[in-house]
Amino acid sequence: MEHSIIRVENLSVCYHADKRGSRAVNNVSFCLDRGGSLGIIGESGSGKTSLAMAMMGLFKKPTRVDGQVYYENTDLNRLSERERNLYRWAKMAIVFQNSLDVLNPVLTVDEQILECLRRHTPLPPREADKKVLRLLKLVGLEAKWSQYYPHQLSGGMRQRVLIAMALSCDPEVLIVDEPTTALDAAAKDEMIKLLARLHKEKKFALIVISHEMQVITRLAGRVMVMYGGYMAEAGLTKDVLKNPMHTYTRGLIHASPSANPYRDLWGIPGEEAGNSSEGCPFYNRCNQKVSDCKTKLPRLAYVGIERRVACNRGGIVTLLTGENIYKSFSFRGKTVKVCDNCRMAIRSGEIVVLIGASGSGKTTLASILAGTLAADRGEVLFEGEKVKGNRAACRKNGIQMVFQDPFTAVNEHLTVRQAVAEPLDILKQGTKEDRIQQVKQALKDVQLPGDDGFISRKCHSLSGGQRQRVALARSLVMEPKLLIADEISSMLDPSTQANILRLLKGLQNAKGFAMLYITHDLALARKIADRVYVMQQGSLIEHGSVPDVLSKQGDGVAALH
Amino acid sequence: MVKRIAKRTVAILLSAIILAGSTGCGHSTLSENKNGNQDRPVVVNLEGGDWGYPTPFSHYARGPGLYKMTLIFDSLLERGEEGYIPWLAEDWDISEDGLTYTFTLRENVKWQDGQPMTAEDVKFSFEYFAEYPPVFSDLTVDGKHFIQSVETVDEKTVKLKVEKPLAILLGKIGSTRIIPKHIWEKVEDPQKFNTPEAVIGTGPYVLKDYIKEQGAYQFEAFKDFWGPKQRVEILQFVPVSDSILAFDNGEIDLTRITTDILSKYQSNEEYKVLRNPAFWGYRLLFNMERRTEFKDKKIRQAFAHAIDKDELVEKIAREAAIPANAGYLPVGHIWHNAHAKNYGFDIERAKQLLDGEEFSFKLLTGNSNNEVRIAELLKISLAKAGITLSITSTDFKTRDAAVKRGDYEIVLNGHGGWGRDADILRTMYLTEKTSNRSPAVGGIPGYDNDRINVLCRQQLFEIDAAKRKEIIFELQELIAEEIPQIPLYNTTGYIVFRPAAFDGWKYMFDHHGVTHNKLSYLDVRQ
Amino acid sequence: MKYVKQGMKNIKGFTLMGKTGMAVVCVVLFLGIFSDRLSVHPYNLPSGSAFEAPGPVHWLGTDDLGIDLWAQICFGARVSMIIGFGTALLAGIGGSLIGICSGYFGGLIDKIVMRVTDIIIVLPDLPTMIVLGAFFGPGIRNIIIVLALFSWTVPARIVRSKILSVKEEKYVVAAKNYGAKFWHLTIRHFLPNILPVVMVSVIRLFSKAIVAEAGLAFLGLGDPTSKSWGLILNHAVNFRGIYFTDYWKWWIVGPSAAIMLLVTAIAFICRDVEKIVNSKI
Amino acid sequence: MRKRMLAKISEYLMTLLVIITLNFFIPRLMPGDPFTFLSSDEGQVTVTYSEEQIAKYKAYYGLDKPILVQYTSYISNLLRGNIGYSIYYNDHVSTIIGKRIRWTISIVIAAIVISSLTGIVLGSLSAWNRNGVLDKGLYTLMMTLSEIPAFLIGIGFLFILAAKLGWFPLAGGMKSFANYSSFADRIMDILHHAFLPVLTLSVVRLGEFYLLARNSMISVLTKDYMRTARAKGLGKMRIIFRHGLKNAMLPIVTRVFLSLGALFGGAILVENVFHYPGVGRLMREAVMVRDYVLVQGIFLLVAITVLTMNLIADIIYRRLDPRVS
Repeated sequence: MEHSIIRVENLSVCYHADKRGSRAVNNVSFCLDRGGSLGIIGESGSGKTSLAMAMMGLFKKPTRVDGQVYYENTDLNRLSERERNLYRWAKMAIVFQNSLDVLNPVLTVDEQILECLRRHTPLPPREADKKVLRLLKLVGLEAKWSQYYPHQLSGGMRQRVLIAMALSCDPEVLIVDEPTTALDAAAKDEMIKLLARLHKEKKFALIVISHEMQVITRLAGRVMVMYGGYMAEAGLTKDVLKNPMHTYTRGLIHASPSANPYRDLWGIPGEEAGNSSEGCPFYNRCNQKVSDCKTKLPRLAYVGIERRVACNRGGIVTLLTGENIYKSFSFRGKTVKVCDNCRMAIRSGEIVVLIGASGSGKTTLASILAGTLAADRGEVLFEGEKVKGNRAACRKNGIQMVFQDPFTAVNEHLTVRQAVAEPLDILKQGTKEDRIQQVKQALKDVQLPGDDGFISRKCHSLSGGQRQRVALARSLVMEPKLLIADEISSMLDPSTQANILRLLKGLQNAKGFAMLYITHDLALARKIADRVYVMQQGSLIEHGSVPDVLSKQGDGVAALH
Repeated sequence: MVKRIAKRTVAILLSAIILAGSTGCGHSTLSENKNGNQDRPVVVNLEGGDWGYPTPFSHYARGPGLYKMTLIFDSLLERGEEGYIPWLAEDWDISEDGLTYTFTLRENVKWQDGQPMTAEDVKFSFEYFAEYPPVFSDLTVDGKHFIQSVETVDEKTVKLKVEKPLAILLGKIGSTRIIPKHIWEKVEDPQKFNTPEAVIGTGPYVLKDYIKEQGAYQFEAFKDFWGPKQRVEILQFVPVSDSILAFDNGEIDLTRITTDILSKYQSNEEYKVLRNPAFWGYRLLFNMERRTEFKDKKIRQAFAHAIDKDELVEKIAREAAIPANAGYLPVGHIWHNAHAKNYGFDIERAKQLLDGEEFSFKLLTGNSNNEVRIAELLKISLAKAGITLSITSTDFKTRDAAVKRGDYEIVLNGHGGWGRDADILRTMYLTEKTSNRSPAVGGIPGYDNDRINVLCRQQLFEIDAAKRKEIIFELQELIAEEIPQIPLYNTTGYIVFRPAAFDGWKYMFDHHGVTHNKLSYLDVRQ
Repeated sequence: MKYVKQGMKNIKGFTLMGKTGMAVVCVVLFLGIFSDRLSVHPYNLPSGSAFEAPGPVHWLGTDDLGIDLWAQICFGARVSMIIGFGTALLAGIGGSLIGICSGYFGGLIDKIVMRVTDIIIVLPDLPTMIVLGAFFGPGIRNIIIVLALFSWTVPARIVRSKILSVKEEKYVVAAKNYGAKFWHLTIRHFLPNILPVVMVSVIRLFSKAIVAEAGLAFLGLGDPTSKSWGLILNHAVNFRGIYFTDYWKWWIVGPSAAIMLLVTAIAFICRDVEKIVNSKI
Repeated sequence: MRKRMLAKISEYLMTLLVIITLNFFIPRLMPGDPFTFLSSDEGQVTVTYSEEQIAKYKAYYGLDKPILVQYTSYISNLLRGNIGYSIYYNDHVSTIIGKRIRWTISIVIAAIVISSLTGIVLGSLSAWNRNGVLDKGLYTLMMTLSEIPAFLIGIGFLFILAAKLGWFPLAGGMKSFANYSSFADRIMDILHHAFLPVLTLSVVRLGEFYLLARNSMISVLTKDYMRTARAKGLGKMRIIFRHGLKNAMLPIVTRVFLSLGALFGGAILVENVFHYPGVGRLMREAVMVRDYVLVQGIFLLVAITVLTMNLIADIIYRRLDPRVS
């Protein structure tokens, strides 16, 4: 790491250290090469700005900062304020988040830039004056603005002034905090372009702090995801975006409009809970948590080249894998290969859409994965266990399947209560009251009335959509980790179909289960899928993220269009 | 910009403070060698205060401004320790009928601007004052100008004719200030005449400096003064915050002190203490129009019995006073009648007089410390006799206005002049039905006693002093019995001075202030 | 009730100084309320000879009339408290109402109110005091009215500026959209917002009034019969030559200590309240 | 812009007219008149005018006319720049005030400058070391100091520094009738006399400025631009003064000018204690003796000062804060 210009090791920030206050930054380490770039992303309150402040050494008592910030090989945190001032701005500058107060309201732009030059450079006054104007020009501001007061500038102009000010002493490291807040789309774009250009020209090491995926993707080669003061994941921006390893990262990506041009946006459910020092900070919101996570703090560990993730389960786990599945049916002597060497992996909390024309073997594959049909060859593993028979289905947190035909899915002679509670009754889960409670909750989840009148109705009096929802509720009472939905909406009218789909996606987001959704509808896939498998004549011919796969004009996909 | 100014101001202030500190040290050494030199002219410093430009027209009505003016302006007669003494007039004569006053003037009297003083000046002064009454105008009786005419008989004789033969005129004429004709004859608005010329008189002192805002006066002995040599070369009145502190610091040479600190000075050779005559006092006035109960003599007497004057003297005046006489004229007064009735403190007697009835009255007082304290004590002791007082205190102008309008039930009032000519009894107790005199000057609202009225008028016209004294004595006895108002106590007060600095302090026969007496500063022993 | 509870909770948040201040104020209140029972001697009658030094009989000595000073201070606590409370409440409530109207209605009313505050600042207090004295008769009430007259501008200005900012808040705009009238807005939205700042300025006014009353007494403008602390002090300070006697050691020190203790205590309470208020904003 | 200025000025003029009117009527509503003296201070004397004299004086000063006539003639005299002739003091009001005002102005300005500068420095120090020992100590001290009644402080200083230690003169504005050897001597003497009044006034005002400066500075210190300044690696002094104080100064400067406006009222207690020849004491005396003309004159002066200072405060604030235009 000799060539890295800035190296942060185990940096922690603790507010109100005297009163055992909260930690805003926890053991963060990273390094950055000369001219490199790093993005720091996270929701608000995740400690990004605190990290930047700590790097600049701007905290004062009672806030405590631990760990080291090495500039080249000097630990800045050990320097006195006076010595540290030699590094500030001259070596390492920061562009603070834009606010009305970020510039001193009673000093002109010129004065505020000039004082940096005066402090850190030996430039004679006249040269300094000229330099201010050059700097303003550099960030695209006219010279006249130098005589203005901050309140007379627009938000974008203020941002530019901040950048000009930060670059005034030609720092080696530039930290940019939320450079695009409060800017409109066009200005945002310009700002990103400006920063990218400056980075290229000036060759400083750039640290971009943002909660916007777009900013990070366009400005930073590497990215670090922060949650609750911890590093959740780090890696090359490309990789992380394409294949997030932390459930939090995935959530961020799902919530980012720029990463999801077609798909609906879904935020990460739940709020950040007060982070206790032990246990995974993301515990409350994670959809693949295990009991260990509550007590064990995950460490950031390498899971690949340049890729680290802090998860007790080593990143997003793969719930279900199907390896080399072969299945053929003999039909009038002819053997039809329905599944030909199919491989599939479904990770926790994601929606995988299996798409293909009718008769391409989708339902067969789904049945094999669910364990209702045995494969000829190959194996299906659910959470590392072999799926065989109903082993994965007959338990809570297992695999549940919802079928295509609503009318046959539910016994129409049963009451709603009986239908939904059936798996519970079978498994003899809890007392009667508990079951009714669970039934009611499940019905509520699927937006059916949970009152006594409704649950004692017979299923045959229900419409198709209602029956489908009852079926869904029946699956939900088992709290599945994987829900396989086989064309569940194809037999419904468009409106009901839309309702059911939204409901399903909402449930998935809220409950955090993974879903394998089988359909032949491309548009629908686009709306909900995290990943897509395309099946054609028993083979999975394509798979990947929606835009990737669907933009490829491969044969199989073309056929679907 | 602001910063630069601030910086400069800091510098200035800092230097100012440092310099002020250094003069602070210098000051004390300076003042030490003040006393040592005997050959130096005598300088006397007294408590100052702005009392106006010392001309007869523009000194202030309140306070000792009058006595600063008299240092400059002489009158025909002066008030000595025993009575009137010749001053600008060497001799005088009153005609048998009491209507003509002839004054023989002293020769070689010079104005402070070098001009000789003549009989013309005297004539002019009386005529001028008739047209423009000065602040202290004594040329009226009952508001009427009593001088009929003034003539100059020759260079040094002036003859005044008066309207009526009254007993009290000599003092009034004699104390009228004489002003230079050659200066004042052109003055049409004497109140606004405050050039240096306005303070030219024949008196022993010349006004050297007057700083109005500081309240500082400096008088210097007039070299060509006709009369006794001035013992004090320079007389200065300087501003003082607390006169006792100032005296202790040597800033002034005389001060009033209280009994509580008397011992500090009495035992010390360096100081001398004098007790003032009791010519200043408090009295309690009843408004008998407002509360007709007061027309009953018994109630007034009950009041007199229920008030513990000795307690007042002890607690409020801190023993520096004497209980006042029911007959009004205080003990030190030349015509004080010691046989007039006095009311001892006797609650039982008061209750008897009240016949078991209970009363409640409103007492109006000023807001000075002592008045409020007196009111408190009165309330306490009267309560024992069954009289409830509720006290209202206002600033003195409000109180005076209320007194003038008769808008009160009982009022507490304090003033000087108790040693003046016994004619004050007339101004105070006479009720004249014909004139609508203001109660300010005298009279007790709603009170009318024929005998008192008769005696009051009688003494005014009695030119024979011995006979007049008899009338006054009778009047005092009558007043004491009637007790239409209650004199409470007359302050004596103590003054202390440093004999080493100056020891010529003397009293006038009718006044309590040594510093007010211009004879104090003159060598009049021979 | 709710506010009382909240107030109690807030007192817990006081610093040590604030709690001490609170205790002092409580003690003074206690003195004022039970003044007649706390002292064996009457406050208005001599109970000893003049100028007795502090001792077992007269704890704080006696004054020139021989009245017990401890009794006077107890009773004076009542008078000073009444003056403080009266002025603070009158000026606080009146000023706040005027401030609300001025801030809310703006325009001409606002302009007039602002000019009136200008006038009040330059209005000569001495003659006004005397004029009011003539109208109302002198006394505590008069002093309270005058002090209130000269101090309502402070809360009025504070409230006005607060209202100006609250008025722009979206919830007020929304409430107005729903048709809320002035009174509704005042009670629902304005009062809770201004209450904390008003409280701070009322506490300020309280101690200002006590000190101002003492100052007026010193200038001879108080109500000399009221026996407030300022008056006791005034009597003492105006006693000629007091510095040369021993009397000042109890006669001046006693009431000045009482005044200073009370106002300092209030100042500390004020500081804590301000701190809490500011942390809430 | 011009129109707004005009509106503002006319507003001020209206206020001034109202004040002048109040100043005319309020003194005249006071009970008593300038010529009635029935009592005197203890040991003092007074001249009691006869009714005839009073009538003569009233006619002389025009006080016998109907009050509205008096009012209109007062206003018309004012417009001609004539503020009248004092009834009691027998001099032109302008002369009387003129002689006194410099004393008041100089001690008040000196006191405000000293107390505001000290207050700002101490307040900034306190804010910078917030919750430190220094801050807590200063805060407690100032809090207590600002609450002590002014006259007590004055009496304390008078007693200890002037009477007991004899460092300073007891009263007055300068040594009376001293022959100064040089101009510098004279200045020294004036400063020496002014020291205690200025000190008292400064101590009285100090707490206020300190608290204001501290609060203002604390709120400024939490502002984003202060963080920016620190991040820029600027020197501590530059951060405190250039960035912090310049912002924190805004309310302080306003207060300084408003305090200057309250000049005469503020000095009254101190002038009384030290018998300083200022306007404050004159005002009290004028009220006491019902010298209507002088009372009007002084209050007019007070009103004009306050309004002018308000105006200046307004203007300076606009100058200092570019956000207000």
